[in-house]
Amino acid sequence: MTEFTLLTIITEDVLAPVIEKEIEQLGAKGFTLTSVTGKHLGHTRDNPWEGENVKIESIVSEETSQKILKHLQEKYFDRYAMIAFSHPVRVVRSDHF
Amino acid sequence: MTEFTLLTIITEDVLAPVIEKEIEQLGAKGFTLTSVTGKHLGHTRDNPWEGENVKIESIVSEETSQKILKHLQEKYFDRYAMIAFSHPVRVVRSDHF
Amino acid sequence: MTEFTLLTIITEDVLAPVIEKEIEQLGAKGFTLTSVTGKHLGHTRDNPWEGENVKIESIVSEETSQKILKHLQEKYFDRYAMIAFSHPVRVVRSDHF
Amino acid sequence: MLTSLLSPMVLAFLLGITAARVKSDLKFPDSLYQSLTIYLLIAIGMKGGYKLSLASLDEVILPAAVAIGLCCTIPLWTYWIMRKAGKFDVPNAAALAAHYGSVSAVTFSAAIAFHETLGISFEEFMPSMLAMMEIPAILIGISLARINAPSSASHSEVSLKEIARELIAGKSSLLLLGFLIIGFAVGKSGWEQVSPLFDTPFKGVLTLFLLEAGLVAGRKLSDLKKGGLMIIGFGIFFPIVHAVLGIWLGHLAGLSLGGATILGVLAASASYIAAPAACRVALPEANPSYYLTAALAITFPFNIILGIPMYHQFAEFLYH
Amino acid sequence: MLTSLLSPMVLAFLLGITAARVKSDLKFPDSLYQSLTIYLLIAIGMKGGYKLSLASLDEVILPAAVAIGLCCTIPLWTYWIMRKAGKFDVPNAAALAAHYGSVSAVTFSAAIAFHETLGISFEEFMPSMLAMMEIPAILIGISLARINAPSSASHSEVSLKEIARELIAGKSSLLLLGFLIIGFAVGKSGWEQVSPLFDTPFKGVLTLFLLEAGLVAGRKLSDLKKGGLMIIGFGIFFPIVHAVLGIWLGHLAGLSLGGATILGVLAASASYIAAPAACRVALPEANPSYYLTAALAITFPFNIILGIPMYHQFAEFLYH
Amino acid sequence: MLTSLLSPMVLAFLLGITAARVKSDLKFPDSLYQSLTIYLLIAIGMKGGYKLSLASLDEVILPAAVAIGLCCTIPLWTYWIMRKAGKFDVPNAAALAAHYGSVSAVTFSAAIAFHETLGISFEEFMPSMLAMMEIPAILIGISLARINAPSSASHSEVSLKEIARELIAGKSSLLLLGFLIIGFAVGKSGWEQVSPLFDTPFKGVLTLFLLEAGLVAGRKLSDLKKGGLMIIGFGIFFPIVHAVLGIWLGHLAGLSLGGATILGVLAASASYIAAPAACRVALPEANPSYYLTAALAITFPFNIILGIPMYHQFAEFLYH
Ligand SMILES: Nc1ncnc2c1ncn2[C@@H]1O[C@H](COP(=O)(O)O)[C@@H](O)[C@H]1O
Ligand SMILES: Nc1ncnc2c1ncn2[C@@H]1O[C@H](COP(=O)(O)O)[C@@H](O)[C@H]1O
Ligand SMILES: Nc1ncnc2c1ncn2[C@@H]1O[C@H](COP(=O)(O)O)[C@@H](O)[C@H]1O
Ligand code: NA
Ligand code: NA
Ligand code: NA
Repeated sequence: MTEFTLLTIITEDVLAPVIEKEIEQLGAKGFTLTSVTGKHLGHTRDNPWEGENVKIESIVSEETSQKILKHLQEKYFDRYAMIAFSHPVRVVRSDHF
Repeated sequence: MTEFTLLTIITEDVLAPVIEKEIEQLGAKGFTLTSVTGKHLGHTRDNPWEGENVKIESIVSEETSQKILKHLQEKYFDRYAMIAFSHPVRVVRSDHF
Repeated sequence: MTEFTLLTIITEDVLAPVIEKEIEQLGAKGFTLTSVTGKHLGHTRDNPWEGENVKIESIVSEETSQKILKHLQEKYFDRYAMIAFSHPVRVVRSDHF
Repeated sequence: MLTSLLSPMVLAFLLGITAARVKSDLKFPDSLYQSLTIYLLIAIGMKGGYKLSLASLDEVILPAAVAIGLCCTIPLWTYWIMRKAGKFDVPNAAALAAHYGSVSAVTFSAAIAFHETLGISFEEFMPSMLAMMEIPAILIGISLARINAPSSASHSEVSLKEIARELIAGKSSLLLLGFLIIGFAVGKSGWEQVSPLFDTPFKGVLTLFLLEAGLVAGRKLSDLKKGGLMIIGFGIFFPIVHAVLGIWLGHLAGLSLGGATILGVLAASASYIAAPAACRVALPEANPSYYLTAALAITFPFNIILGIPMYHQFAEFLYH
Repeated sequence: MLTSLLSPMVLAFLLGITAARVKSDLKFPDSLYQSLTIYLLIAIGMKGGYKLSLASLDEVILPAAVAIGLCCTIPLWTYWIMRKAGKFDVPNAAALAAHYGSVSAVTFSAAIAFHETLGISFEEFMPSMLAMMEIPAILIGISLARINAPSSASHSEVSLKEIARELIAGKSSLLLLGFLIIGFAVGKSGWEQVSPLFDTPFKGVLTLFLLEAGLVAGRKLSDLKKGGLMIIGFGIFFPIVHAVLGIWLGHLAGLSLGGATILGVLAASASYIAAPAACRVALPEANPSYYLTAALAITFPFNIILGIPMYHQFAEFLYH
Repeated sequence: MLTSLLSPMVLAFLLGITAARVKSDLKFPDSLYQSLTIYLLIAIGMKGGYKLSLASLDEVILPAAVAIGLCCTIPLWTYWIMRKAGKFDVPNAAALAAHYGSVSAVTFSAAIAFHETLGISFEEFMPSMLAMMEIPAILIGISLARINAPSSASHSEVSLKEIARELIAGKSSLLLLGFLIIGFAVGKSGWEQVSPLFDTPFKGVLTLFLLEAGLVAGRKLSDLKKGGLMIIGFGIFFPIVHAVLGIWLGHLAGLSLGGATILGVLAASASYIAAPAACRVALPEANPSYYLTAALAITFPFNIILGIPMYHQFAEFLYH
């Protein structure tokens, strides 16, 4: 078993298509998407009129993770509802990621 | 990148509104909600007649995490379907959490 | 708080019933299921005509985790869309898992 | 009776039970279940409100008094019998009392469809009885648990006032009462604007809903063992007694044969939308295996398949 | 006017607002909301296309010119007034301009239902105006922001062409335009095959949709404070001015009283499907609290409850 | 033929394909797709059952024998041709055989709508043929793979009996067969209770479903390259051959022109609900790119747009 990084991004659902494309360009070979709702400091995102959130999870090398985080920070963090975090995971087929 | 704790609570969906309020009172600045189904020792929770589960994830300081876990343990663990666990994550904007 | 392993399996939704049964037989006492969509190397799984994915999460002992991973690797990895990974988590009621 | 058994609704319900027993992968998406529930509550409420606007206060007042009386007293003796004869502890007896005192909108709809199919007339304001009977029994059931609870257990409890507030603002009573008022207010022209959605296809939607209800009831059947023979017995005994009582009181209150039967069905039915949710939050010590199994796997199928035609027979007997 | 207020749609909208204010747990599943949206857009488009196929080019050409004219100029003065009188910064003024220039399919549907209920005739090709007026204003709004933006801000921006492409391929315009064409092509026999789904129950579905709209608008009401008095004022001022203008120009273009009123409603309405999504992506600096609150919590309820009957009064006054 | 191309269903399907090609964000929520599927299967089954109850056994027996014969033999030669001419390996040839032997409920519905629109009568018990033809071919396809597989590959395989059980309890056959029986049992009065939901709006719902089908088929079109010319050729060759055969045998079995055409369509159609799910589990070595592309991106659109009117022409030719 090898160690990779599981990078999680939680953000506005309108951004999902753009972000998917960008993380692929930055080196992610795959990702998994979950529809979620959320709240931060009283601001709720839980209905389709005003917007919901999406959770994008991607298993990448630590290096790619850093690259993606840097990109998100520059382009999105001030202007959109978005958080991102990561932690190490052990994967089985390392050539897959 | 700073380390925080990602606390995950999986419990009955009827409890969601109460728990959200309580973890906010105990110091969580935000959380993310996912609709899930689950099973434990033969007991299935996967339809709206009998109830489904909800996963509440919140990135908090380790201290807040402990406080929330203690609260949940006292108030809910014997009487409701509920599990809770945590692990460290690296986040980017530490002032956000 | 005790350490257990959170094992995550992301795979095709048609497989979900079989895998649930098998991980229970291999020692998992419970699991949680989330409907997700995903993409890997250009191959998208995001609609009910062609199939979506399911995320199965189970908190187990490290030993059980290894046993399940071995089983999945033998039976499914070549032939189905499937990834699996794990990381340690701290749980509260250790007799529960 | 055969006519009733051979209705599309009852057959769809039986198909649902069968599907669950043979472990079919047939499953309604949650949002379909929720959408059907929203539809049924709006449709029942709105038609009832419109019909209520055509009735005179005189006609309604006595049946309404009887309906309120029923749903406030049923939980009392249900609790008492469950404690004494059933040997249930306080929270479980109270939860069962809440469920049997409250009512089931789907059982009600099946009774309406039964009468319409057989061409038996009934007071069309009956949905307003449904709306009135939903909440009081739940509050009474929860109060019974509070009053009889050992004082130590109350430390983290939700206040009764809070529960009352949540029940009244809860989706089922909000939709029922809200659309009862809307139906009352809009008059004939308003009703005709929406009846192609909320009236014409009603029985078809009910058929869908009962298919799903059958799927869930069928899965619950495997819990019968856990509940025990006791639960099966009570799950049939209470509806019969309550139906007889409801029909008899409905007769006294001047309802027609059809109206009295439907009041009997309301008394006989057990809630499985509002009551389980409220009890889960307010009476966590009560075991859902008891109240859900009783309401969902015994009383509900019993009423849908055998109860309604039986109650109708009884009403025939009483009225002729 | 009372007739209008007592329609099932308006009452369902008010019930939704009430439910949100009393913090009811009533919630439509997302997929129900999306399904209702798909239904409404298809139904509006298809009926409009079919009716358009019955009209002559002569009848349509002038009203179409006026409609395009309106949706291309409304964003210009809205932007200007928001900048000068409202003191909004460039992105916020531009986003508001995009919203008020574009149109709301649900407000349009409510206006149609209003006219049908009162038995007032109107040009049945009006849905084609709705389809034409949706996108141009959004592009103009976004362009206004680009032109007036300090050049430094443009580093990571999506190109206008890309936005135009996405808007035209976007679900609301694709369904509206696509089914406008389909309705136009299929003729009477084709339309009659699908009208039991897309026409007969339309007002019932609209009632459901407005219940959900009320839930969301009601929740948004708590944001009014953040938006401030300014937003409330503009949210009522703009629709009135645009409605008057639309009705007057519709009159000049030869529309009937009903047709002109509906054009006025289109001008008065603010988009909350296509515009918010486009602005969120293309104008991230604009604050949704402003444009969503204005469009959803002020202009939308105002039009549904008071605006439509008022605009009708004004048209009556102008035409007689 | 133009009439057929200009039906709302076919145009909605083309719009869906277009939307997918221009990368529209139009997307049906999953639960809407699932709800529409449940609706279609119930509606087809129930109406078919009701009509079957009006037919005599004599009329049904020969067509039923032909239908069973077709769905049991089609997979045999399909497998053989795919192996020999197509050079496909065992699992892929078997999976294709399963798909082409089984049937598509939506293609069937489109054929029904085609005939109703043109006013051509047909035996109304045809849905019972659909129900019979769904499963056998899938089991035969999977058996072919088992028989011809190198013995080593079988270590972790699901047993054929288990697969048969799952197919019969599977949602599509359970709903079709279940409601066929319900429709058969309820008679005229029962059918009329639910026909406002399951019959009147049927073509509208089919239009919605074909829009979604077009979206998926359109996206699949980009996989044509992977499948290769071979797949395109077979995807058009098989339905034509099977249709001709079905119509000819239907003629011999005494079906009317319309009935024979519909039997031809059933033979020509390829499953994309039950078969893909079953093959994915039972034949994991088969590549979905082949069978899904063939069934979904070639045969399905071909049948909907060109096939049905062509087969009708052929039947006209055969019968006159
Ligand atoms: N502390 C947190 N823990 C978990 N999720 C969070 C937290 N803060 C924010 N989120 C999620 O991230 C989304 C965007 O947050 P924000 O950028 O603060 O608007 C929220 O809607 C939540 O879904
Ligand atoms: N070992 C486990 N791994 C993952 N999820 C679990 C596990 N045990 C329980 N759960 C989830 O927690 C819910 C409540 O569990 P319980 O409190 O045991 O009824 C279940 O319905 C599952 O969704
Ligand atoms: N690098 C990755 N990160 C996150 N999820 C992934 C990754 N690769 C694959 N997946 C998920 O696993 C599913 C199956 O992948 P595959 O077996 O490659 O077809 C995909 O559809 C995704 O949902
Ligand atoms: Na009752
Ligand atoms: Na406008
Ligand atoms: Na076939």
